Amino acid sequence: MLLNLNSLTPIYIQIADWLENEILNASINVDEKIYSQYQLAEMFNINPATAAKGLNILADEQVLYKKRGLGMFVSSGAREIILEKRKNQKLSGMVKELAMEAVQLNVGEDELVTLIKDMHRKIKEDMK
Amino acid sequence: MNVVSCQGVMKRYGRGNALRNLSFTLAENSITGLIGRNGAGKTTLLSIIAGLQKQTSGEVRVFSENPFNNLKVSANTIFIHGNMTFPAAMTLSELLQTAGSFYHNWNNQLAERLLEYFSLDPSQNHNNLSKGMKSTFNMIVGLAARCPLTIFDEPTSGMDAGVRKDFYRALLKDYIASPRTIILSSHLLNEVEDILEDILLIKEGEKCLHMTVEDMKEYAIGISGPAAAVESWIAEREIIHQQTAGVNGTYAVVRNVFSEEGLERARLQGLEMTPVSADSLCMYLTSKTKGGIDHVFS
Amino acid sequence: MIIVTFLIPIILIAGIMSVVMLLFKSGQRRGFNLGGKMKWILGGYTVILLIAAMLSAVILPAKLTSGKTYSTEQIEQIQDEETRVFDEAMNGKYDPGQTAFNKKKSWSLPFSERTLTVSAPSISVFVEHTDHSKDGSIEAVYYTGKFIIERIDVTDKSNPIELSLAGSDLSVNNPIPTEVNMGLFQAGFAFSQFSDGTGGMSFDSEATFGLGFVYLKVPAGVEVKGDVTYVN
Amino acid sequence: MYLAEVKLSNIVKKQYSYKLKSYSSGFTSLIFIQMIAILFSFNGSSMMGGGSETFSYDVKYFTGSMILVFTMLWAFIVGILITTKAYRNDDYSFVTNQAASQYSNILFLLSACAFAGVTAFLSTHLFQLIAVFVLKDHSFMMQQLTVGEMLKGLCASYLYIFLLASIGYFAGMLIQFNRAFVFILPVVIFGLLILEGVVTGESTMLFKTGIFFGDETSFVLFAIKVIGVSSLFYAAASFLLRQMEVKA
Repeated sequence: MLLNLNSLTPIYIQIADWLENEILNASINVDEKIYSQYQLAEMFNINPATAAKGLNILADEQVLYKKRGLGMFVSSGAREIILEKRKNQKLSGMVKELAMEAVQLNVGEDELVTLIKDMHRKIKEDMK
Repeated sequence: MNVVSCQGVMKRYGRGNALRNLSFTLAENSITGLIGRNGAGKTTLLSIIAGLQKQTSGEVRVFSENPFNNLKVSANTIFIHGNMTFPAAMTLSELLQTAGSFYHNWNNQLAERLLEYFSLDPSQNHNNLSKGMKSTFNMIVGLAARCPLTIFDEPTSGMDAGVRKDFYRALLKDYIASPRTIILSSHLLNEVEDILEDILLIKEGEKCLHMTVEDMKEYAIGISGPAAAVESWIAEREIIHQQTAGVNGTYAVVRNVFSEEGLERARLQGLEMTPVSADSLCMYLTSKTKGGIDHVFS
Repeated sequence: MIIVTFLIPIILIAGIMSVVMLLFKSGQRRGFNLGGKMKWILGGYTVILLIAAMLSAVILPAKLTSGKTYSTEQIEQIQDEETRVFDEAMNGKYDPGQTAFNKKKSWSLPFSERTLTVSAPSISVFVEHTDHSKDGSIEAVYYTGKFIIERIDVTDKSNPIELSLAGSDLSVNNPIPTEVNMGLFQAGFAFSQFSDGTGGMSFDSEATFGLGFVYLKVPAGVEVKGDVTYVN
Repeated sequence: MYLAEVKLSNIVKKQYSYKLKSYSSGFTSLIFIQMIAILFSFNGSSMMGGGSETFSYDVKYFTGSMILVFTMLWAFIVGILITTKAYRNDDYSFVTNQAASQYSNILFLLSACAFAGVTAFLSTHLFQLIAVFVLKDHSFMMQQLTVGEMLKGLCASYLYIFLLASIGYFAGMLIQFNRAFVFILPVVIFGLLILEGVVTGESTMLFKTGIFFGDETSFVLFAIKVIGVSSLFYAAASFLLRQMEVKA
């Protein structure tokens, strides 16, 4: 993955997102050691302090836990925490933007729901 | 521990002041970007930190010592700058060898591999190098010295884009391999911002901002929309920059002190909120007037 | 005048300075790419100089005019001794064992006349009568004092007088003029400053030309006419 | 954070060997100058002749003085040159401070002058060797020196050369301190000489300065004079250096 350095999202958030994805798609499993700030810095060509900030966000959310002197490891409930967070924050945020856009475009409530339902069905079919 | 600390530093040249009342500290093992326009006093400040020049007043401490004419500071600091000279009579490999004799942590293998990577002929004389190649060589010396305090003043001047990219990558990798305190001065922030931890922004010899890069990205917010709406919104706020945009439109940059709800309401009023990149913010903060170049023509 | 005398060294110094600066700077700043070759150039130069110094130590002594040098006191002594011997001879007393004058050339001339007329316009002639056993020949010896230039003995360089006997007339003529071009290697001022005698910056330019005379041994019965001095 | 502890003597040593390498091209000018001096020496420093009717002579003095004087001038210029910004700033590309720069400069001048002194001495022999082959109609004689005189002379040559280097170093530092000295120094020196000449009818100032060293027949006193005066110049130069900064 390449970071989008010009994106509105801060780099450390992008790092945290990327790590979450790695956990979700099981590249890193529970109780496995996650990348260090230096590895991340090298991978993404960023300052290690920025990378550390991304790691610390996940640690604060208890996706990761620290082992003194050994680094950070994936918590047992990591997947659930991430999914929950994404549902709450990301999804509701996106829905909000979607709704605002719909209001501006004069799209009715039913029409919007239908659009969402269709898209949901289509993606599910594609993934199969 | 603070590697560098400055308290009320002032430097006077003749009648003008190159630095005024500058105070800041730099922590150990960090990469700080010293950003400012040409003539802001970057080189003067770095010269004082490196012990080449003496401040007119104020206190400077490097490794808890006064850096001017200080052998210990000199031995633990390397200052790579544009006016750096090496004797023409010596070949590059002789120069590397000499550098190795001076610097305690010198990594000769790194120096030789970088020399090879950047296709510099070790038997060549420093004199015969082009401006960009000189910068490249100086940079190699600066990296391989692995000094606890490493200072690069506009290190990439004359380098082509590819070499610049390689340099910043090399700097980061070697920093990770051997953490130290690095100060990197540049007037082009966007080129270096990813590898920086902190930014020290100076304007006309004074400190403007000193914070982490991430904080800086959230420091300000850009608002654009119809002139009247923007004007009313930004009234009584700290305006950093303001310019006209399109017909009857205004783009303004203000301190980001808004809550989520506040921003929400603004959006509903048809105003567009955009983040301000660190690079643009530095440009706005260091410009002479709030309106930029347009001010001249208004 | 003063300004002119100043001008010459100033121009010289300025010239040298600019040459050195040019070389020094071009070597340093521009592509006067000596670098590694420097070692060889400097080493080569030193080796050439060392060889030259060794050669000169070997060759020079052979090439140099071998001459004895005298100190100022010695020169004075020599001069005093010459004067003493010469004065005594003028007073009729010649010491055959003297060492102040050296035999430069001698002639043995067959002679059977009763009188000898000597013409010697510019040189003293001393005459000694020998016993009859030496009848039939005249012995003539040219003695010369020391020629000293710059405290160096150059007596060898001088030519002897010309002597010719025609009948009873003996004429003594001046030697063929000798012209000597001498080159004197002096050590630099830093060397002469601490060597004995001569001061650092002064020159000792004295030349001494020894007297010369002809000593004639004439058989007892021969009468000698002319401007001569009888001795013993 | 590990900080390297350094000793001044150690850095002086490193700066010194760095200077030996980096200033080496300055020696080409020494070779050049000594070659020129050899050519000039052929002129013979003074000539005198004379003689009697039957014996005339012509003496030319060939001395090593010309080579020595040229070498002294070289040292003077080298002294000036190493104070210039380009050379001074080379020190600061690596570890140094003012004391280390100053001491390594003095060490460099000491060794450069030693090399210059020895080559000047050897050049004199080279000249003599060439002279006996080129001037064939001359009879050559040599002022004979004892080994002691030779050694004393060699040391004295070295001291003379070093004295000039010290003067040059001080003059150069003065010029670096304030550019105006480029004009002030020659004007004052030559001005005084000419003024003295005009006022008193003769210029003895330079001569008197010369005999302070040149008329000293005691080698020990001479050495003390040279070392003392040189030290004064270095002390003054180091005072000036302390007022200077390095411009990056």
